[in-house]
Amino acid sequence: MSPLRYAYYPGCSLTTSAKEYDRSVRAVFDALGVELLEIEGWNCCGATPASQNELLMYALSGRNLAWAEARGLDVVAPCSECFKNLNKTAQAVRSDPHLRAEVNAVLGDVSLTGKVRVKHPLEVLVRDVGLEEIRRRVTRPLAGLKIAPYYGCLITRPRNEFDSPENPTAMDELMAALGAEVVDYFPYKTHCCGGALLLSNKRIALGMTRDLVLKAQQRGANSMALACPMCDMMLDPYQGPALRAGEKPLPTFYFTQLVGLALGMNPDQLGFADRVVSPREVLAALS
Amino acid sequence: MNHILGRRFSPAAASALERIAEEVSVCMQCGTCAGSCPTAPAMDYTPRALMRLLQAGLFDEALRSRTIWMCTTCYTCTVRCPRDIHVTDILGRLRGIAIAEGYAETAGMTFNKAFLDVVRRYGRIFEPELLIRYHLRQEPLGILGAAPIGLALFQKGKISPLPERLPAEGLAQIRRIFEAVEARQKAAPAASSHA
Amino acid sequence: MTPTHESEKPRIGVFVCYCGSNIAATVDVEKVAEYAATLPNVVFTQTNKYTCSDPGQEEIRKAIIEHKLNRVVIAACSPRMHEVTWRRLLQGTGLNPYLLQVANIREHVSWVHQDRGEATQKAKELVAAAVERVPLHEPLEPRQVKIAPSTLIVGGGIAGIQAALDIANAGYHVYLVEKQPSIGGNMAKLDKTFPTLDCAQCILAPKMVDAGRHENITLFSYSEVVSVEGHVGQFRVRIKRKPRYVKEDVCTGCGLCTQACVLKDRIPSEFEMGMGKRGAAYIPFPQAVPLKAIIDAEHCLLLTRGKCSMKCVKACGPGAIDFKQQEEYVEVEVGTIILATGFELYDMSALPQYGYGRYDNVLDGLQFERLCNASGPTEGRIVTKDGRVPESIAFLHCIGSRDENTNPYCSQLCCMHNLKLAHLAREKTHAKVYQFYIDIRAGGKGYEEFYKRVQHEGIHFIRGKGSEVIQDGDKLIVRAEDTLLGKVVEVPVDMVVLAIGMVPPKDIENVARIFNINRSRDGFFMEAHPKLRPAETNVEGVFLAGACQGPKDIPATVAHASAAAAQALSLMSRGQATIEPIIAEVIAEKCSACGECIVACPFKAIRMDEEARHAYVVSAMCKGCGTCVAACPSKSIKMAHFTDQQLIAEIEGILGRMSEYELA
Amino acid sequence: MSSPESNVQQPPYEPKIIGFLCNWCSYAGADLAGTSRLSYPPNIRIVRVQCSGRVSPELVLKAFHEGADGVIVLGCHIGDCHYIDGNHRTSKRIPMLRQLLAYAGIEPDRLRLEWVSAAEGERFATIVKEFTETVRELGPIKRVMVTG
Repeated sequence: MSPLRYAYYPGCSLTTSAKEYDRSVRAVFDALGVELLEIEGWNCCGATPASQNELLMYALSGRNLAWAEARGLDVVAPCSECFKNLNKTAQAVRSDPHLRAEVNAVLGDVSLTGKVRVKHPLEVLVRDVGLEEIRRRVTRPLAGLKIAPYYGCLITRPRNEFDSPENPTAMDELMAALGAEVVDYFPYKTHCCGGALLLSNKRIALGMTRDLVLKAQQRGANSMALACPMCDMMLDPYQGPALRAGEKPLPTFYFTQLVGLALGMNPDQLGFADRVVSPREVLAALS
Repeated sequence: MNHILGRRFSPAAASALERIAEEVSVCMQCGTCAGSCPTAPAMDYTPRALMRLLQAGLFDEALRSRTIWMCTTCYTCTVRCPRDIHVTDILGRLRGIAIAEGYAETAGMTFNKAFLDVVRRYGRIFEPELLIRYHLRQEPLGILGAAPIGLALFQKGKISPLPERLPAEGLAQIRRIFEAVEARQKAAPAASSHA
Repeated sequence: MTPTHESEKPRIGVFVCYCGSNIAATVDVEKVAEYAATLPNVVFTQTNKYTCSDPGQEEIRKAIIEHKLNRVVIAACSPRMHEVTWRRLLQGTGLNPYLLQVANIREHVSWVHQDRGEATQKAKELVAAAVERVPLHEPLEPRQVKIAPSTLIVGGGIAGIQAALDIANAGYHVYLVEKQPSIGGNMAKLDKTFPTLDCAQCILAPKMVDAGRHENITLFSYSEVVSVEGHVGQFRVRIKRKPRYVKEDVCTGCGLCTQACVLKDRIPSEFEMGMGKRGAAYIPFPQAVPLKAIIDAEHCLLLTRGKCSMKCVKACGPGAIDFKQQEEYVEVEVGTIILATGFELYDMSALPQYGYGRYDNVLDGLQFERLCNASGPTEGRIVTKDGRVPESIAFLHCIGSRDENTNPYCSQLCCMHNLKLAHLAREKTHAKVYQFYIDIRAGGKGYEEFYKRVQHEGIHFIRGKGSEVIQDGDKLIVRAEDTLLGKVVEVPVDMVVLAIGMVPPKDIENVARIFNINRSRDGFFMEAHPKLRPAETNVEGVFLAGACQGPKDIPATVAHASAAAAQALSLMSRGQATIEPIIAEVIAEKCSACGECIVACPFKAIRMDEEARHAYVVSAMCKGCGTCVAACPSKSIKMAHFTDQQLIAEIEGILGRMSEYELA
Repeated sequence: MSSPESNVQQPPYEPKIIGFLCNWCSYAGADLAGTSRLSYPPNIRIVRVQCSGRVSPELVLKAFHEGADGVIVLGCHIGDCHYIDGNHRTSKRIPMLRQLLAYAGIEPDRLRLEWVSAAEGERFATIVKEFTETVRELGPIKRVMVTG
């Protein structure tokens, strides 16, 4: 099998609030021999606000995709919001020639054919690298971790050939491959964290987050795996405000941090220190 | 038709609204969207009711509604709609029209505007400026509420003190994109895209 | 009767149809007729309000005789509609029926184009093409075939049984082939039937018994059709009889083997929809026909592992059990075929949000029927998996129907079925019963009345599709919007029943191929005409009965089945049918005996005459596709009624007129 | 095309398209498009054959020779052929013919093969729309060197 190479789109969050996601993705992919070429001069995909202007969203996302297409590479985007926008753009440009023309007209000096594919790191690990390979590489099985795999809403939506939008299983399989105990987190695994409303409707947003934490604990989880910086914002720094007095916080991790841990990497290298909800207790349970 | 039930819409908005009305014409009002929506209970019109407003041509009410700003864009409604209506995207487009047509500013509206301004300015997002721009208009004290967490994040190096700027020519491209989109949507509304 | 006509110079009559306003609204019919009059060989033109009507046909008949027409062109609806009718008309006047050409100016012109000018022009060209083609038509003699006085019926549900009895009672022989070990189909699983609430078994069982006993019915249970050859009147059918490892002629159906089986009550019962258990040796259900035991090769320890104490063999007095049984093949010849392969339930586990197959007390409509049924796994007590009598039950409509993500069509019977189940639930439990619906579709005799009756029984109707079901402790929360209140509701219940979504059986594609018939977009078999020929197919002599043609409830199924039976009977009582003489013929002197055609023919209907060194067509086997004509390098095969000359004349007619118009 | 009497001078280019449709699937599909009142450009003229397998190279070339700007052959989907596998041969024959056309200096895209079932009225209308556009863009056929 020829070595895997992708264009890498970190997205704004991964340079700031989600930097440990960025670190762990790079570290894990490197360890698994997957090459990531960061898109030069990448720009914001427009995130949720751009949903109010699809053409703008397609263009902002398209500019990044064009770089990858020009180099014949597929794109890896770890942030669910970015992934959704980039993937939606690639699909739309591929299937709708009129839209393609319009987006290219707006892009001006670069242009898109839509042949580029956009993948979430979860897909790359589970489908391209493969669970077998990962199982083989595990040196520190995550026995003792009872993980609620939380996908959030966007990885498989609105349409995605990679996993089910109602009951995705890729992260369940991945965590199991790492030797962790995976709690059945359906249907909450795809429920919304409320992140999009954090500023505008804080109370509602925090309520949604709290529900996710309590449900995971009811299912016997002692930790949660995440795949999205927005979910992380809600479930790590804002978990405190979300919970009520006396409710026990639930350590959460980016799923790539957990993969790295199982592959025997040094926790510091994976940015465990950057977590707000202290993981010390659960990690202690590990060894 | 750019004169709908007493309110005058710009040609761009009018044609966008017509296209939306056409898309939702197949809605059978089953309510799957509302029953699937995490925030529907907090909306003034459920997503299903909003589709009905659009079918009835009551665009002004639809654009005033809290509903379009309560959407978390989780896409559950879109995934489940038995008539394959792209509810989430339609709500998004309505948010755009509400802003363009100068509807009363909501928190969500402030946030979206501030966000896109920052993107236009730096090509990437820069939280501190985003937060400041937001809180200047919405619950100024809120920023204090956010402060402790902001501080925690800052200490963990999760908020950068300085914006990440794109290289000059990249920034120029971004601005051109914004201008081109605006120009197009002013000029030929019908051309503005639909997914 | 003046066949000499045909040898004479062509005298063409052109008849252009208004079809009320169906054609006239977009095509200037009079102009088309005027134009036709200017075309070569056309000696008479006429417009008719309805060419297919009695007066319309009468006018044509008169014209043919008065004007000594020897060729006829009719510009009207699709030939697939009335060509046969008009051929008969020609025959009545003594003209050979094949001296007719139909120009399709309705389906292909007036109904698909708006611009009157364009439509009229196109109509003219199609008429011109027909006028160019028809002089080259040759009189053909329809082939007469005998219709064997027997019918093959595939599927032993209520549709197959009804059709079988109708035909058998008329004195014709029926071969009834059922895939399952017993006939009875889905209806056998029902408790009561709407709207009259009579017990399904009580009305079905007697029919099953009749079918099993009837002197004119040969029942092949646990069997499948593997191939069909021939044509209407003479179909040769190959049937595979799967081994049931029990000698049918010896087994008395006493059931001792089922009691003795080591795996007794260990295997989910298909008949009980997995709600009850059976052994590897079992009888599908008490009223099974034939009432014979069967040994399930997938589970039987002896057949899977080669080791078992074989208690069943010891238990069987008459010694009916025979593990050496092999599958057998039977060949029968029949004159007609009726497909009654029914439907399957949509698999709701494909919709995780409803928890079917995940939560114990989320059931489908048939599972709930089994709970209600006195001979079911709970002797008719409606209880949850853990034995509680439910205090509340929610029925969700349209799961797997009316949904672009699953099946776009309405399964038709689920509304009434859900209402009936709701009634049974109230009758047996006094539970709080909810109906989550989009629209209640109660079109049918006594249906709306039943709807009203059920409303009276204190059932809560919530107009909104159930969006999701979430388990919370031992409650199931149904989330939906009450669209009439505009409020999202979360209703805790003890049991959720998902409406039946009807889908074609998994193997329907294969069946369609074996019998060579079309399927409509919904995947069910396609009828010959949506209104006028609902029980016929595009293959003469093959008919459709029941839900294999589309979702149907019991009354509709029975009516459809009897219709199919009547169609088959009318063919068989006539004793013979004419099949189109549209077949290929090798022109011996031109044939170079290269054998291309023999390879090309899908029906192996072409052979080589080794002495004379030329190929020849076995006309009885030729179906007239013309593949051989296209394959023949020396152009020495002639396809009756579709000769190169005829098709080329048609093309010239069209394009010739086009260019002529260009010069205008 | 407006009717002849309406204008005398040369009308604008309207592609002439011949469609060979098999009786069992595609012709029925075209009929369904009619019964469903789906509109499509009037340029296509339909010639009915029993099976797409009947469409010999001669017929296609003849159509071009007589001045067709495009020829479309429609048959049952593979596996659904009323004559078992008549359409298999068509699926082999047409690509060959396209090469031949190219060799004769005619754009291969003027000849197209598609499968349309009796249930696919919409598909039929869409295909006809697309093909008419394709041929319209290709412009009038060069009469030269086509031999029937």
